[in-house]
This record gives sequence, structure tokens and C-alpha cells, in this order.
Amino acid sequence: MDRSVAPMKGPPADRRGSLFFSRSLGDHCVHMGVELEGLTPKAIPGQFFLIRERGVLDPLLGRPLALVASKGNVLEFLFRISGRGTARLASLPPGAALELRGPCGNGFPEPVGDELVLVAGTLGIAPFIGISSFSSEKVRITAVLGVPGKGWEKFVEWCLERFPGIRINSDDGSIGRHGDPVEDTLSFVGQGHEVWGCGPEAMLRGLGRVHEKGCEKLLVSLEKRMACGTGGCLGCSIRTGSGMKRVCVDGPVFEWREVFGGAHGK
Amino acid sequence: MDRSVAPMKGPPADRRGSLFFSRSLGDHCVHMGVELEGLTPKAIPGQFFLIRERGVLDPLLGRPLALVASKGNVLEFLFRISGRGTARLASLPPGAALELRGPCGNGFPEPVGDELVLVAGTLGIAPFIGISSFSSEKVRITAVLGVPGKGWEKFVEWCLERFPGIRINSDDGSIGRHGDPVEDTLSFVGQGHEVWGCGPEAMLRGLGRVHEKGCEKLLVSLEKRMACGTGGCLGCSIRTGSGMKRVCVDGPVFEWREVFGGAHGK
Amino acid sequence: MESSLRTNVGGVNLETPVIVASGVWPMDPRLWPAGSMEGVGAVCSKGMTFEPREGNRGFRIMETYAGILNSIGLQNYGVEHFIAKELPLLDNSCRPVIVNIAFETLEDLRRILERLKVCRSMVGVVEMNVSCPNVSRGGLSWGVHTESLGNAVSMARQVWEGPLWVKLSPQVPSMGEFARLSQECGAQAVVVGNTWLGMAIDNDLERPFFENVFAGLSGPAIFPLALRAVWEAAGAVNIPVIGCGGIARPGDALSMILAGASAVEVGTALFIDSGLPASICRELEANLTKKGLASVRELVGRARNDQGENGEKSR
Amino acid sequence: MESSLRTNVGGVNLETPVIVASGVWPMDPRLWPAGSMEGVGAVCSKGMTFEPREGNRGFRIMETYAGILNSIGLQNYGVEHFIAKELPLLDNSCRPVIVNIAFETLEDLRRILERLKVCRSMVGVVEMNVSCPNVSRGGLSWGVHTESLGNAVSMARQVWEGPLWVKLSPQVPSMGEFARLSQECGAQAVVVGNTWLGMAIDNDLERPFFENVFAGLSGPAIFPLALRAVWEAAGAVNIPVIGCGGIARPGDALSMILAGASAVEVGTALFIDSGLPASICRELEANLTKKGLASVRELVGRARNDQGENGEKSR
Ligand SMILES: Cc1cc2nc3c(=O)[nH]c(=O)nc-3n(C[C@H](O)[C@H](O)[C@H](O)COP(=O)(O)OP(=O)(O)OC[C@H]3O[C@@H](n4cnc5c(N)ncnc54)[C@H](O)[C@@H]3O)c2cc1C
Ligand SMILES: Cc1cc2nc3c(=O)[nH]c(=O)nc-3n(C[C@H](O)[C@H](O)[C@H](O)COP(=O)(O)OP(=O)(O)OC[C@H]3O[C@@H](n4cnc5c(N)ncnc54)[C@H](O)[C@@H]3O)c2cc1C
Ligand SMILES: Cc1cc2nc3c(=O)[nH]c(=O)nc-3n(C[C@H](O)[C@H](O)[C@H](O)COP(=O)(O)O)c2cc1C
Ligand SMILES: Cc1cc2nc3c(=O)[nH]c(=O)nc-3n(C[C@H](O)[C@H](O)[C@H](O)COP(=O)(O)O)c2cc1C
Ligand code: FES
Ligand code: FES
Repeated sequence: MDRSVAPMKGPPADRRGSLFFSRSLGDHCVHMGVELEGLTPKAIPGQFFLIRERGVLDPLLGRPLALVASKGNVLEFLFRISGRGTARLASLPPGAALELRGPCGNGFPEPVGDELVLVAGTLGIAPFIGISSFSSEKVRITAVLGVPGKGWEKFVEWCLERFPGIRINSDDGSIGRHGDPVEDTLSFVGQGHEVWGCGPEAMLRGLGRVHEKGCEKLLVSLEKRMACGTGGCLGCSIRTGSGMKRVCVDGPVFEWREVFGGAHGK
Repeated sequence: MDRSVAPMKGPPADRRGSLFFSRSLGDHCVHMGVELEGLTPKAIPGQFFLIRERGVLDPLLGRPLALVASKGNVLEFLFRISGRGTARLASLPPGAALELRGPCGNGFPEPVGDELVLVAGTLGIAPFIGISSFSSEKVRITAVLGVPGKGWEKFVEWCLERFPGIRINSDDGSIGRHGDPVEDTLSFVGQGHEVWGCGPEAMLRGLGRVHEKGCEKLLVSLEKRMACGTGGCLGCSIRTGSGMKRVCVDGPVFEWREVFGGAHGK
Repeated sequence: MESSLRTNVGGVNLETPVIVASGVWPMDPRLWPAGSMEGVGAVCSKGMTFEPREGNRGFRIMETYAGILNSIGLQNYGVEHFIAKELPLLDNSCRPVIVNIAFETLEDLRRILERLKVCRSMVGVVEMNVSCPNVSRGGLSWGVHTESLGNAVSMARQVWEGPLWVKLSPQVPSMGEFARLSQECGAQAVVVGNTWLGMAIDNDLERPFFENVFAGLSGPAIFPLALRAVWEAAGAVNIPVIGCGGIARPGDALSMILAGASAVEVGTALFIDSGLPASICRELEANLTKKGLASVRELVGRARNDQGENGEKSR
Repeated sequence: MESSLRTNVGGVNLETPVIVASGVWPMDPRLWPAGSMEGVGAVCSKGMTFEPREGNRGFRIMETYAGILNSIGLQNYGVEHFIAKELPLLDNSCRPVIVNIAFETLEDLRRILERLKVCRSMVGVVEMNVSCPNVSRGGLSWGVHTESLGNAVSMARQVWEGPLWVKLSPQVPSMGEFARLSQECGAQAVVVGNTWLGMAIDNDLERPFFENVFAGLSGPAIFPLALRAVWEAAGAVNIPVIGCGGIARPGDALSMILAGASAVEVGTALFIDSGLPASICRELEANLTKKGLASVRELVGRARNDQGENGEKSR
């Protein structure tokens, strides 16, 4: 994922692919590569694809997964096995026929300042992986991760390889610091830090407290059930301070204040 | 498939398996191996399995395929790509999760005499492959095959390896004799020959003419759409001289006279 | 200790609330796949008519998206053969036999029930299939008009003193109304429901795929529709509702029960998973344990309460 | 030479008989996935009400077996915004715009149509969605009672002089009767049909998954049901029938047309295959070539003839 290339901001397209590799990162988590037929689309961090098995109509819908990296014509993803569709994806052998719609969504814009803090709840790390390339440039990145704890060692190791200095927090204290990533973030952020968050809704809501620490810019990437991924079905609508928005095309990246700030609720 | 072992005649069971190998035999035809979890069931030639992909509900039903061979815990099948389910089966990579119900049906009984003639229309050869082992014993086997012609070379080659003396007939004359397998069979059969047929219904019906040549015993293996494979849904019922029969449990092997002989029609 | 899955539904005791639906599993227990009867509380027999029927010609089964269409045409050997040959075999399975009956005239219905009286002890329940055509109404199904449904159920109630269930047709203007009517006419439970009217076209031959044009849709595809029908029926009657239609995974059976079904029937899913009844029982038991409940009867209709598990108002 | 797929349906000319159904594709053509509009003859707009609506809270989409349940709740910005912002964008797409409208009262219906008159030239067709609740009948859908359906269609016909289609609810006792009624009240075509009423339960929370309890089932699962409904409607009316429901593969659209549909609408399948309209067109063209026919109009209803392709009596 090369930020120097002009990001593709046109509408997504349906693409044929096949499973290239699939590696378990512990019990609940898979690192997957998908080989595309045809041209590899340009995408920016935070954009996502709807991924489904080609040729079957049950499971039916594509599962939204953030793009992690793209090497040649292989797109990489990272996902948690959380239900029927992801369990099935995790069980497929290499060569299995897939279908991808994307790249969808707005993705993260270039950071405004030069101090970027990435806060991830478990798989929320996915859209941030591609951002690591910034570190070699003017932007200084601090990554913060929260995991439940036991059973997540392999996943944490994988994240550490990508973000060598990543701050690890675990609920049970078995890996890294005992505590949650929001508290950890609050312990060091301040004016001049731009904060991006991705993870469970409760975590993202809590992240709002960085405003009190003087952080002005706080962006969050949201998750909502999706059908079309193209802004048509209104299945992913949320109420925001500026009216109804669709996570798939108006997001998934929003200003924290827009979605959690007002009385409108989400 | 070892005829010396007492055939399993109990009801079929549902078994988990995975695709072990899949080899194309030309454009329309696949030789497939399925590795079973658990004990390998004993089965006799003519018995079949309902095969489906595990974990998806569309396509839904198992496809009935005759057992071709069984080596260790790998069951082998031979199938023609004829519709959505078989096209999908043909496209799966090794390791794909499968589900098998079987062994279903009655299978072929021991031949009464010692001259056995097997007449196959294309993939109708499948249930006969396991019978080749007879040739080393007292039963002399003559196999007759009919194929459309061009495009079937690889399939014919495969059959020749299993039945070195097989009589090849093709509709377009491009492989073997120009003509159909029934005519070819009529050209040499006579009293004392037991004839078994498997293939398209028109071919099986025509095969009845071997009776005029003095063949007494003529068995045919029928194909009907199936849902349960266990005699419950009555989806595979046929009208016979002895009342309604279910191809899945009363067959698929029937006396020719029972199904084509009377005025009842099939 | 009593098994937590034991229950009593519409006049019959069941070891588990999982019933094999009519027309999908062989009548001869010797043909039951190994292990497939584990967890099964009762078995419905194939729809039986007074006279033997050969069933429909042409194709009888067609796969659809996550479902199947069937047009079997009630192939069966008639009531005499059923009583002499099939019922005793089913009775040997040590489970209540739910005798599914079909009829084109009220007279047929009466005659079948009269004959079943002679083997009353082997008949767990009579399940009236009211999706079959009413000959006196031009072949429209008995179950889609209040008048014909009422007549049939009332007549059955007069003749048959044992447990009586009505298996409703989904092709009704209001599931609640037809369930209530069945109750008023004497049904002890309603089965909700049967197959959903669909069709297929043979594009090559340019004609309907099935001889009878229409056919019945069953299987996973219809589950959300059947669940809605169960919800409606359970809100309308006091007698038990038996959920049927599209159950394909253990959670589906649980959903039906939470929606108000006292038991479930599984059909099409057995074509691909003969172990489903056992899996459903395991799921139900695990659910009871998780909630600290003693009997599956306490799960019935829990999703209908105004209060969610956490005391919040239901959404 | 005229394109073989060109047709005229219910008052509007279409380059192809493939229409994007209401509520599935963005109103802003800039969001249309690359190539997805190839083969599309017309686009339905999202159901629009007089006042803006935020739609339902809670979950709005749930995957079912080969289908989805939706409970969007007619989120839209109301008729004024539609006319000012959305209609002009859709109109730019160079295809007839089928304006899908929903209403809770007859007064709403009248007001929407009056407003649409001001932009008559951009409105290809008004498609009445009669599955929405009729407030004066306790929230039951307009489309499931003859009286309310008749009133609504008659009123619309009086106010709106342009092409008028009625998109029927599948929750009717008889598809034929309701299609005929629509024709009698002035509809120029009937769309058969909308989503099928289903539901889902959240087993963990022990309550209905959707805030509104029931939700609409769409997608491949319902195709056999929708095809049957099309067959029934096409047998009952002289106006064109537009087939809608579960079309997932090109052959499905062909089946609908052979069963009597003059055009088809595709919805849910676009969520997984934006190239479906183009594939359908290729299939139709290939079919015409194979049969030596000049126009897709000649395919309409061919499976209804008594004679099969080979001159045999239909089964
Ligand atoms: C923009 C976006 C990016 C995402 N990126 C990632 C990622 O990189 N890695 C990752 O592990 N997860 C990611 N998720 C969440 C992921 O999409 C869900 O975990 C997944 O869809 C669950 O599917 P399932 O088959 O396991 O669950 P099931 O319960 O079987 O799914 C049923 C339906 O609900 C939907 N659904 C269920 N949970 C979610 C959820 N949390 N968010 C959205 N849809 C859901 C499914 O897509 C499906 O349509 C992302 C979600 C969004 C919206
Ligand atoms: C006992 C038995 C043994 C068989 N053995 C073999 C074999 O060894 N090799 C082989 O190539 N074929 C065999 N067949 C035929 C094979 O089952 C069909 O070709 C296959 O089911 C077609 O599936 P499809 O998905 O390609 O077609 P689709 O048209 O997609 O199938 C739709 C439905 O119709 C059924 N169906 C379609 N054609 C047939 C048919 N001819 N027979 C039965 N069901 C059908 C399918 O099983 C499925 O349920 C056998 C059939 C039977 C009954
Ligand atoms: C092949 C087949 C045959 C059936 N025969 C009958 C029958 O004889 N009587 C009856 O009441 N229902 C019959 N049914 C309906 C089933 O009992 C059941 O109600 C329906 O299939 C819906 O449940 P399912 O989706 O779990 O299959 C039949 C269904 C199938 C698929
Ligand atoms: C998310 C979603 C939103 C829909 N919104 C509308 C709508 O606003 N108005 C309407 O008439 N139909 C609406 N429909 C119904 C579709 O237009 C279509 O009639 C139905 O989904 C059946 O077709 P399908 O199976 O091809 O999707 C909606 C369907 C879906 C899935
Ligand atoms: S997923 Fe359809 S509008 Fe967002
Ligand atoms: S396939 Fe069900 S009875 Fe034969």
C-alpha cells in the first residue's frame, strides 16, 4: 500500500480471486492472502473489501474486511473468526474461488500533523497495518493495541513484527500491560497528537476522552452490517450530527465528534 | 473394492471427507478422490454415494455418484460435469470439505454365469470399474463403451487402462468403432452371456434387444433425481412391473424386464 | 431426574421436542441411516390417503437455492396397507407415531379415521395435512379457506378421539386466524406449517418443470418465513404450536421454540444431515444449562416477553 | 436494426427488460460500481415518502440461507429533496427512472403525486409500493386487502397521468385477484412482487432480531415463490407483469419471462454480482438467436403454451 500513488477513489468493482494463503494466528484469527485475476486496484488504508466465496449462494453476503496490504496481485487481510462466514473463510483450502467487491469506503486521509497515534482493539489493527510505511517519513507513529490476553500471543507477535514499538495491553494482564488501550492512550497523548481508532464500539466511544487531553483530531473506523457496500441498501446507516450517513461510502472512517459527539446517538 | 469381503448391506451413514485429488479427463469429465474421516465403509460395485460440499447450503443436495474404487480411506469417483453441482465439484481445490452419504443402493449381485458383458454409455462406466477385479477369477468380462467421440480421448484412455480389452464405440467414429455400444453388444452376445448396462435411459432401453439374442440375465443401473438417498422422500420413484420402486434403495440396479419390460412404463 | 427435553405436546408425550416431518424419512426403520434417530422424539408417517396412490409422473424433486421443490403427489399404499404393514414397523421404533393423513373429500377423511380406530394404540397422533386439494372446491387446498378448514377439522374431531393435530398450509391470508380456527374446531396442536407454493420452469423445453406446474418449496430457504408464521400462530392460540419449515441448524430449532413453538419438525435438512435431531437436542440442553432452566418447556415463547435477558425493553 | 431486447412495458420504453429494483442501488450514479449499469434498462429509485424518514433503528440487514432479511424502514429524504437532488442525478443516467413511492395515508399519496407532476418529464414511471402500512387500517399493509388496494390505486390513477405501476405485496391471499384489481383500477403494469414477510430471533438476547419484529425476505431463497406468483398474476391480467424476487442467475430472468413477465427487476443479487444485468441480457440474446426470434417480446409467456418446444403436449 503505497501512499505516494494517487489513491483510487472511484467506485468499487466486483473482482474474481482465489485464496492464495491462509495462516492461523492463534485460535480465533487468520491472516489471509487473496490472489486477484486482472488488475490490482489501488486502495488506501481504511478502505475495505466485501469478500465471499464464489459459486455458492449460501453464505450469501460478502464479509467486509479492511485491506491490510497488497503485494503484486495478492491482497492481504486479517480477520477474526466470529461467525459462520468467517469460520467458513478460515476453513477454505488454498485455491478456493473467491469474489471481492472493493475497494470500498473512504479510508483514512493523510494525517494533518506529524504525531499519529493508532489505537486498535484486537482486529482493529487491520486497517492500520498499511500505515506503518509512514514511520519512515515525517510522521511519527505510536501504535496501541488491546487484546483479551491468553490465546492471543501469536496475534500479538504478528503485530509486533509490523509495529516493533507497539504498546500492548491485555484485559487479563497476561500479555503486555494489564489494562485497556484507551487508558494506555490517555496516559501519553496530548496536544499535537492525531488519534485514529478502530475496534469495538465501546472502545471507540471511550476514546473520545483524548479530546480532554488536548488532541484535536480523532478519527474512528466503524463497523456495521452491510449488504451492498456501495451506498444503495441503507443497511449500514447511522445517525450522525450531520444527518444519516452510510458507513460503506460516507465512512467507514468518521470524525469521532460526528458520530459520538452529539445527542443523536449512533 | 474387494468382492471377497462381505458387502456392507446396512443403511448408509453420513460421513465427513475432503477432496484428496481431482484430475480432469478431458473437458467434461473428472476423476476424483475423497479422503474420509473415520472408518472406510465396505461397498460393492453399483452402490453409490450422495456427495456435497460441507458447510454450504447452496448447492443443497448431494449428487449421486457411483463408487469407482476405494483405496485405504480414499474413495474414488468419476463424474461428468453436467450442471451446477458437478461444475462446482470439479472446481474445488484439494482439501475442500465434503460430505458423503452412503454407501447407498443395492449394487450389482454376483454374476450367475461366467461370461459377463458390461455395457456403458460414457460415465456409465463408473460402477463397472470395481468389477475389473473379477477378470482374474472365473468370470470372463467383456466391456463395451460408447462415447460421443472427439474430446473424449483422455477419458477413453483412462478406461482402457482399467479394461485393457474394452470395445470402444463413438458416435462420430473418431475413436474406436463408429456406432453405438448397443449395436456393438448385439454383434457378439448370445446365450450364456449375462449383460449389465449403465448409461442414458435410451441406451438402456435399447439394450433389451440382447434378450432376443438369447441372453437371459440383463441388469441395468438407473439414474433418477434424488433427495434423501435412503428411501424416504419418494423423489426417485419409478413405476415397474412389480409396483412403485425407489431407485435409491430398491435399485439403482434392476432387472431390465422389471423396469422396461411391461406396459407400465418407467 | 426427568430428562430436561421431555415434554407433552398436544396429547402425546415426547422424549424430545424434535419430530421427523412427514414425507422425508423411510417408513421402514431398517432403512434409517445409522445414528439418525438419536434425539428424535417422534416420527411422522408419509401422507396417507384412503386409496393407494402412485403419485405424480415426471420429475418429483428439483433443487432450488438453499431449498427444494417437491411434487411427489402423495404416493402411498393407502390406509389398509398402512395399518397392516407400515404402522407396525413404525410402532416398533418405540416412539410415538404421528400419522399424517391426506384427503380429497370429507368422506375420505371419515373413512381413514374410522379405519385408524382399529389400531388406536399404535397411533400416537393424527396429523391432518390440509394442504391437499379439496375436490369439492375445484381443487383448492382445504387449508386456505376458513369454511373448508373448519368443516374438515370439526369432522375429524367428531370421528377421532385420540390426539389430533392440524398441519396448516402457509398459503393462508392470516396464519393466526387459521390457527385459531383449528383450535376452535378441536385441534390439540397446530403444525406451522407445510411447504410453500413455488414453481420452476424448464427453460429448454419452455414449460413448467413439474407436471402439476406448482410444487412445494421446503428447506433452509424458507426458514425465515416459517419462523414468522410460527410467531403469528403462537400469538393467536392456547394450544401448542409445532414449528416446521426450513430448520437447518440447531439454532434454528431454538429460534422456533423461543418464538413460541412447543416442538419442531425437521424435514429437508435430514437429506443432508441425518445427525441434525441429535445436534438440536444437544443445543437445547446446553441452552438450558446456560440459563439454569430445568425443562425445554420453559424455553417456549421466551422471545415473546417484553423484557430481554438483561431486563431491557425489547427493541 | 432494432435491438432485440428493446421493449415497451406499461407505458415506458426500455432498451432492455432488466430493471434495478427499488432500494438496493445508490441513487447517486457516481456510486455505481464500474460496469454495473451495462444491460440495465431502467432504475427504480429508493422508496420515497412525503416527509423525510430516518428509517428503523437497530439492525437493518440480516443474512439468511441464500437470502437476506431487511428492515430499512423507508429511510429517505422526502419528496422535496428527491425532486431537487436525487431525481436530476438519476435522470442523468439516460434511462427511464421508475419512481418508487410509499405512503401511509391516501392524503400522502395524493400529495406525493401532485409534487411529482412538476417534474413529470423526469419521471419515467410511478411505481406504487403497496407493502407499506396503511395507518387507517391499524398498520396492515395497503396491498393485502382488496378495499385499501383498490382505493389507493384508483386515487393514484386520478392524480397521476403518467405511467403507473403497482408493486404488489406477496402477502396476498391470491396473487391473480390482486393483480386483476390493480389492472381494473388503472395500473398499467404490476410488479410481482416485493419482499416476503419473515423474521429472525436473536437467540442470545431472546428477542426478535429486528426492532419491528418482522422483516422482508429477499434474494435467491425466494425465487421459486416469486416465479409462482408471476405465473399466477400473468394468467390473470392483460397488462404487463414485471417479475421481481430472487433472480440470481441469468436463467432465472429467462424463467420469469417464459412464465409471463414482460420485464424483470433484480435486487438482492446485485449485492453479490453487479454484472448480473449484463449477463441476463447476454442470456436473453443467446436464447433469441437459438430460437430464431427477433424480439424478447416473443419470449414472454412461452412456457404457458400448451405445446412444448417439440410439439408435445405439456406435461
Ligand atoms: C468496514 C469494515 C471493516 C472491517 N474489517 C475487519 C477486519 O479487517 N478484520 C476483521 O476481523 N473484521 C473486520 N470487520 C468485521 C467483520 O466484517 C465481521 O466480523 C464479519 O462480517 C463477521 O462475519 P461472520 O460471518 O463471522 O459473522 P456472522 O454472524 O455469520 O455474520 C452474519 C452477517 O452479519 C455481518 N456481521 C456480523 N458481525 C459484523 C461486524 N462486526 N461488522 C460488520 N458486519 C458484521 C456479516 O458480515 C454477515 O453479513 C470489518 C467490518 C467493517 C464494517
Ligand atoms: C445411482 C446414481 C449413480 C450415478 N453415478 C454417476 C457417476 O458415477 N458419474 C456421473 O458422472 N454421474 C452419475 N450419476 C448422475 C449424476 O448424479 C448427475 O449427473 C448429477 O447429479 C448432476 O448434477 P449437476 O449438479 O451436474 O446437475 P444439476 O442439473 O445442477 O442438478 C440439479 C439436481 O438434479 C439432479 N440430477 C441432475 N441430473 C441427474 C441425473 N442424471 N441423475 C441423477 N440426478 C440428477 C442433481 O443431483 C441435483 O439434485 C449417477 C446418478 C445416480 C442416480
Ligand atoms: C419430499 C417431501 C415429501 C413430503 N411429503 C409430505 C406429506 O406426505 N405430508 C405432509 O404433511 N407434508 C409433507 N412434506 C412436507 C414436510 O413434512 C415439511 O412440512 C416441509 O417440507 C417443511 O419442512 P422442511 O423445510 O424442514 O422440509 C413433504 C416434504 C418433502 C420435502
Ligand atoms: C435493502 C432493501 C431495500 C428495499 N427497499 C425497497 C423500497 O424502498 N421500496 C420497494 O418497493 N422495495 C424495496 N425493496 C424490495 C426490492 O425492491 C425487491 O422487490 C425485493 O428485494 C425482491 O427482489 P430481490 O429478491 O431481487 O431482492 C428493498 C429490498 C431490499 C433488500
Ligand atoms: S452496505 Fe448498503 S448502503 Fe452501506
Ligand atoms: S432419493 Fe429419496 S426415496 Fe430415493
